[in-house]
Amino acid sequence: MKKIKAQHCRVIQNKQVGKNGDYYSLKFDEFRVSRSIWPGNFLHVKVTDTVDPLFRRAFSVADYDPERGVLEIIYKVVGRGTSILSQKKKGDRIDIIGPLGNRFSSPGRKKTAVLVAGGIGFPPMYFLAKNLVNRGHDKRKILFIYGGRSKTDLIEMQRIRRLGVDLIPCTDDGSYGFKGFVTGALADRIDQLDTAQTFVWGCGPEPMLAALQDMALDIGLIGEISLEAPMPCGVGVCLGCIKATLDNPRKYVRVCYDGPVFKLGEIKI
Amino acid sequence: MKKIKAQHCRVIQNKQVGKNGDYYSLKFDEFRVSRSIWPGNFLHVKVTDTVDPLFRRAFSVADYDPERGVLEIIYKVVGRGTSILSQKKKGDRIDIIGPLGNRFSSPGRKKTAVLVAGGIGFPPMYFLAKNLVNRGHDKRKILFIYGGRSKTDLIEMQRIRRLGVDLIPCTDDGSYGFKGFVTGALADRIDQLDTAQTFVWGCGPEPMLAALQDMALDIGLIGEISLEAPMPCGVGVCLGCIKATLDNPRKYVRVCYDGPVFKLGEIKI
Amino acid sequence: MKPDLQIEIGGVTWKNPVSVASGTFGYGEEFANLIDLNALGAIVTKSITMKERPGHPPPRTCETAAGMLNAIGLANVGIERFIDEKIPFLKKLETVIIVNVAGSTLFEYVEVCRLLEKAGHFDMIELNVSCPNVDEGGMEFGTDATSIIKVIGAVREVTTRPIIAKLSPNVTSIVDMARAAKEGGAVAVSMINTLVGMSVSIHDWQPRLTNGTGGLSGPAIKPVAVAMVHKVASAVDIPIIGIGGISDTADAVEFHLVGARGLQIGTANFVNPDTSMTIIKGLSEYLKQRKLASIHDIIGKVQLRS
Amino acid sequence: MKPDLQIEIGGVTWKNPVSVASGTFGYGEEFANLIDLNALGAIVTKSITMKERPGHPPPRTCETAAGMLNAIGLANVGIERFIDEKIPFLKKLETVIIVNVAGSTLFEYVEVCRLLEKAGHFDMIELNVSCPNVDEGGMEFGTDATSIIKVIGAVREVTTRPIIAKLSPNVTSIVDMARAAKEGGAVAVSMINTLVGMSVSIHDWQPRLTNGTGGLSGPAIKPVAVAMVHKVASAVDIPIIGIGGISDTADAVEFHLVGARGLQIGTANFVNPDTSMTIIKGLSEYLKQRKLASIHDIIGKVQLRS
Ligand SMILES: Cc1cc2nc3c(=O)[nH]c(=O)nc-3n(C[C@H](O)[C@H](O)[C@H](O)COP(=O)(O)OP(=O)(O)OC[C@H]3O[C@@H](n4cnc5c(N)ncnc54)[C@H](O)[C@@H]3O)c2cc1C
Ligand SMILES: Cc1cc2nc3c(=O)[nH]c(=O)nc-3n(C[C@H](O)[C@H](O)[C@H](O)COP(=O)(O)OP(=O)(O)OC[C@H]3O[C@@H](n4cnc5c(N)ncnc54)[C@H](O)[C@@H]3O)c2cc1C
Ligand SMILES: Cc1cc2nc3c(=O)[nH]c(=O)nc-3n(C[C@H](O)[C@H](O)[C@H](O)COP(=O)(O)O)c2cc1C
Ligand SMILES: Cc1cc2nc3c(=O)[nH]c(=O)nc-3n(C[C@H](O)[C@H](O)[C@H](O)COP(=O)(O)O)c2cc1C
Ligand code: FES
Ligand code: FES
Repeated sequence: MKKIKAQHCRVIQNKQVGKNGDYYSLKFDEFRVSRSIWPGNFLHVKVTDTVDPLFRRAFSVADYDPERGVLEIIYKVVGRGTSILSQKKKGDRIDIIGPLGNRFSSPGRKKTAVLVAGGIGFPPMYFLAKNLVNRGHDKRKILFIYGGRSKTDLIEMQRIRRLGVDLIPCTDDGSYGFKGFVTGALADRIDQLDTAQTFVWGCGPEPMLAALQDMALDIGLIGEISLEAPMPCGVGVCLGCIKATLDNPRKYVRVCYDGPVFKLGEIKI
Repeated sequence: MKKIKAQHCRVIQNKQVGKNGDYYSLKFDEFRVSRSIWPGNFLHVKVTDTVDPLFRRAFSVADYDPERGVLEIIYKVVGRGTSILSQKKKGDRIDIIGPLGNRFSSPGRKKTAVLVAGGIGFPPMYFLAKNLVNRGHDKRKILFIYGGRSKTDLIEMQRIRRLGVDLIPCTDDGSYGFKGFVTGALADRIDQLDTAQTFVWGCGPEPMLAALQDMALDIGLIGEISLEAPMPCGVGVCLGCIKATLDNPRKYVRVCYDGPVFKLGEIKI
Repeated sequence: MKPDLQIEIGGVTWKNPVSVASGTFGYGEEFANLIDLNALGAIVTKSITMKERPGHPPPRTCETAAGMLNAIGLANVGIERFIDEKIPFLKKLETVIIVNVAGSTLFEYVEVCRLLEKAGHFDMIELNVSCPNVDEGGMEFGTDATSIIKVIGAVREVTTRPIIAKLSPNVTSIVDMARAAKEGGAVAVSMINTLVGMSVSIHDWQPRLTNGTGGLSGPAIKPVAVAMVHKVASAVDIPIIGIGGISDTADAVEFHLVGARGLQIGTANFVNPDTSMTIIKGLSEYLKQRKLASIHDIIGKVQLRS
Repeated sequence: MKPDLQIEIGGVTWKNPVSVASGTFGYGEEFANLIDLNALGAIVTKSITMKERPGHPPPRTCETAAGMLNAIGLANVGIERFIDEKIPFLKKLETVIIVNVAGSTLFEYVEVCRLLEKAGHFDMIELNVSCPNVDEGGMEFGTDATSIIKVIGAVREVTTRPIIAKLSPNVTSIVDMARAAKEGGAVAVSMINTLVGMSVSIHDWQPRLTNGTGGLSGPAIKPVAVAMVHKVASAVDIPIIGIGGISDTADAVEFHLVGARGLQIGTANFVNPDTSMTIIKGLSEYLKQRKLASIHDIIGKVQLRS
């Protein structure tokens, strides 16, 4: 088996996406793939060669073009690491480990796939949607619910549209699409869905995931969510990125190694 | 009196100079001058906003255009700090404190000015030569001896030539100009100089300065040298950048605050 | 000619001085995808206690300037599951296996080591004495010479394996602790464990770690570790395994120079999982460049200025 | 409404909690070009000893990961020149002047303080007890509670000025040292001084500092300092002046939250000479944003998780 190693990849694009000003898409190549890359996987990125900040930062794979060997992450500038990352220029090298973590499972083509993305939960949901489409999942059976605070927080809408899936944009302030939370939009649609034949995925801020999980448990929806936690190692050894399980609040799982994808109903959010 | 403050200046150029590949010229503007800038002064530069590397790095002022408000430093990539600095691009901001340190003194126009520069000792010597010329010192009475290991280590020769001063390039390996050390070149010329009417300045590696000082003490030349030392603070308070005096090896001076310019014969090199 | 990296500690031969620090390498399995485990000089497991422990609630790590804090709270599978689930994997490896043992009572240390001894398939014990000593009112074993002597002595009764004492840096005189370890019968000391540290959020005024304080590790603490290793090497005749911020070959050489025979890589495993591999290669290179035949040609060779 | 930054320590009022750490601010003069000295809460001088000291030969500082080592060796002008040359400048300032005093014998501390008292024109004494105690065989005053009590007690006999004891972090229990300081009669403790550290060049195998070891300071040590301040604040009823890696307003707030009443900025002065000015403004901003009237509304207000 090939070992997963840190690689110094070449940035081929690092540009703002969306109108909000905080979101970036970074593409790089010269990445040797040691194992297949799946939606749900993440990359662990060192944003400087210095020891400050010390740790890598985790970003979901947002897209992967196996032919050109190009990987993409989409990120929001929220702190020091992402702010340094946003300064990378074409031709710069960045140090990347991955793919890490588990992946979203394949529920079978018959099911209706509901993808719920909130804010910066967008990248893995986009990659998953694209992957479903590529693998021949009926586009009409892919519902993409995508929410943000305001219109400018919804990025790359064209890209989702191009997939041809059923898209419901939502904004908290009603400046675009459905006015309200993504879970509200889902609730609105739920009657039209055969819950037993539906599989839901979610990625986004914790309150959104908590609401989604509550709703799923309530009405018996099955599915998966992708979680975040600060990750010192990303490879399962430091025990720093833990979450408690819903059954047993003293039983912990590692987001990086046992996840980041977990079954709806598994984790205490 | 205006306070000397850290300023975030705008890089307007950061390009390699010379053929060796290690030398760069960095120009910046948007620098508010709090006190006049003189040859011998240095700038204290923070090369990152992070705490690694923690300290500023010192660079002599290599040129100053008061009209356009542009300052220049010329540096050689030798370690982490200078390597980070070499990655700055036009438009980036760098954090600079200065001008710091004392300056070369003015020996009077009648004197023959001998400037001895070795390797990366070039920048302050160039600035001094330019300043002498600008202040009307007879160009024929300015002798610029400039040495490097090999031809490619001599940078910006055109710029010195343009000043119209008497230039003696030297290389250790004889690949260009005088074959041998700068002090050798000076020794060759010394008979043509009236030592009592000569003022020597030197900047360069310590062995060169030591040889220059020995020679000066030997034949009774007066003058000044600019010294280097790692500088945690650059403002005279940490007592880290000290050198011992020649008279008393237990008496220390601060290179940053009492210098970096010292009289020939003052410091134990 | 390939330089000789082999070292010996307490009668156990390591193929090279580079091992990994307890708590930064899991039980080895997770790293099987990332590096060649058999290339390591030794593997030190996460601290094992009597009972399985979930550890402290999250958050239990945070980043600091050139370092990190952790208050994992000795999360581990407990000695029984360790023997059943982890030893089978470890015993297949061709490297020295060091089981790190922790406890809050003398009895716990002894019991864990007794069960380990029965199970077999490991080479050395590292005693993590930086735990509150419940018997003596909560003072750390590792900050009190008498406790160190006692706990090592007691463990020696139940094991044939050589014992390494892992020293806490949070003491006035680490030399006294090393002397106590030797007196107690340890074959080596490993040092340093983490420095006590704390970080508080100015947003919610809460400590960044649920536990309040945690252990500081990483490049930030390297100078402290180097000073302590040097001090013990100069004062006590016992092999030292150097730990604290080692992130590259230069750091490894630095620890050897001040007297460390073996090394453990900790926090750096998080940043670059193959740090240990890079260092093993790097040490070989370093010796080659200097035309030195063996790692022993640099151990303890620091040249103090007169 | 402007938040109230004023604090009081041992009967002396500081206009704000921000002062500068001994050895990182010279005798004040050098900073006159750089900042408004009168804006500071207090100024602490370089340690003064009986005789003028040139200090250790260079190199005596080096950079480490997010920190630095120094072994300046208490270079200072000595008490006589201090009184003649430095006090005249300091006495014109409108801020609290704290003279830091060091010694290697009890007698030296007392003599320096006696001469200072005669000269006058200063407000407080800070005793740097992290010096080898020659009388007691070289053990640091600061690592032994009895020495701390003794030296403070002896100095109190010769001065009317309030005494701050500057504590060393290189001890098993800093709480014991703070208790000793209180018992000896100190009005406050300032903490922490530097951690013992070392760095060795892998090129020439020599320590990077001529002296071998030095003191570690800067952002790297902040978590250690925060933990110690918190520990003392929780255990001993004495005002604390927090020191260790403070570089920005967030760091300052963090130290206040864990219980520091005053602050000293050290290494950060080297990186940004106007750090103290930025922090004074920043504290005011922070309080304003949170609608807090006084700095006392954050001091000691850390919220431990249950
Ligand atoms: C598996 C995984 C996948 C992720 N995918 C993406 C992605 O595709 N795009 C994207 O923009 N972000 C993603 N993140 C979040 C991203 O890692 C954090 O935003 C980033 O680490 C913040 O770094 P920083 O240095 O800019 O912020 P910091 O200065 O470190 O912190 C800023 C804020 O973010 C919080 N934070 C820090 N690290 C994390 C973290 N790992 N997870 C959650 N909160 C954190 C801090 O507590 C703080 O409030 C992902 C995280 C994980 C764990
Ligand atoms: C007053 C003054 C003026 C200077 N002017 C110039 C200039 O015009 N152009 C230029 O290229 N350089 C100049 N220097 C030297 C420059 O400051 C160093 O080369 C730089 O600090 C090295 O930083 P680094 O991080 O790249 O190297 P590091 O990784 O810090 O060190 C690389 C090597 O340089 C040595 N070193 C580090 N700092 C200094 C220092 N301040 N002085 C001498 N040696 C040091 C180290 O010991 C090491 O051997 C000047 C130094 C001083 C004190
Ligand atoms: C996340 C984490 C967990 C740790 N767990 C343990 C442990 O269980 N037992 C132990 O003896 N040391 C433990 N340590 C301490 C390390 O083994 C090591 O002594 C310390 O981190 C210093 O080395 P470093 O700077 O290279 O990380 C842990 C350290 C970290 C960072
Ligand atoms: C270069 C330097 C010199 C110092 N000199 C002294 C001194 O003379 N007396 C003293 O009590 N502390 C001295 N210190 C310690 C500082 O006052 C302070 O306690 C320590 O540096 C920690 O704070 P910091 O991390 O903010 O620098 C010195 C520190 C440095 C970096
Ligand atoms: S980040 Fe280390 S275990 Fe998950
Ligand atoms: S660099 Fe601090 S005194 Fe010169």
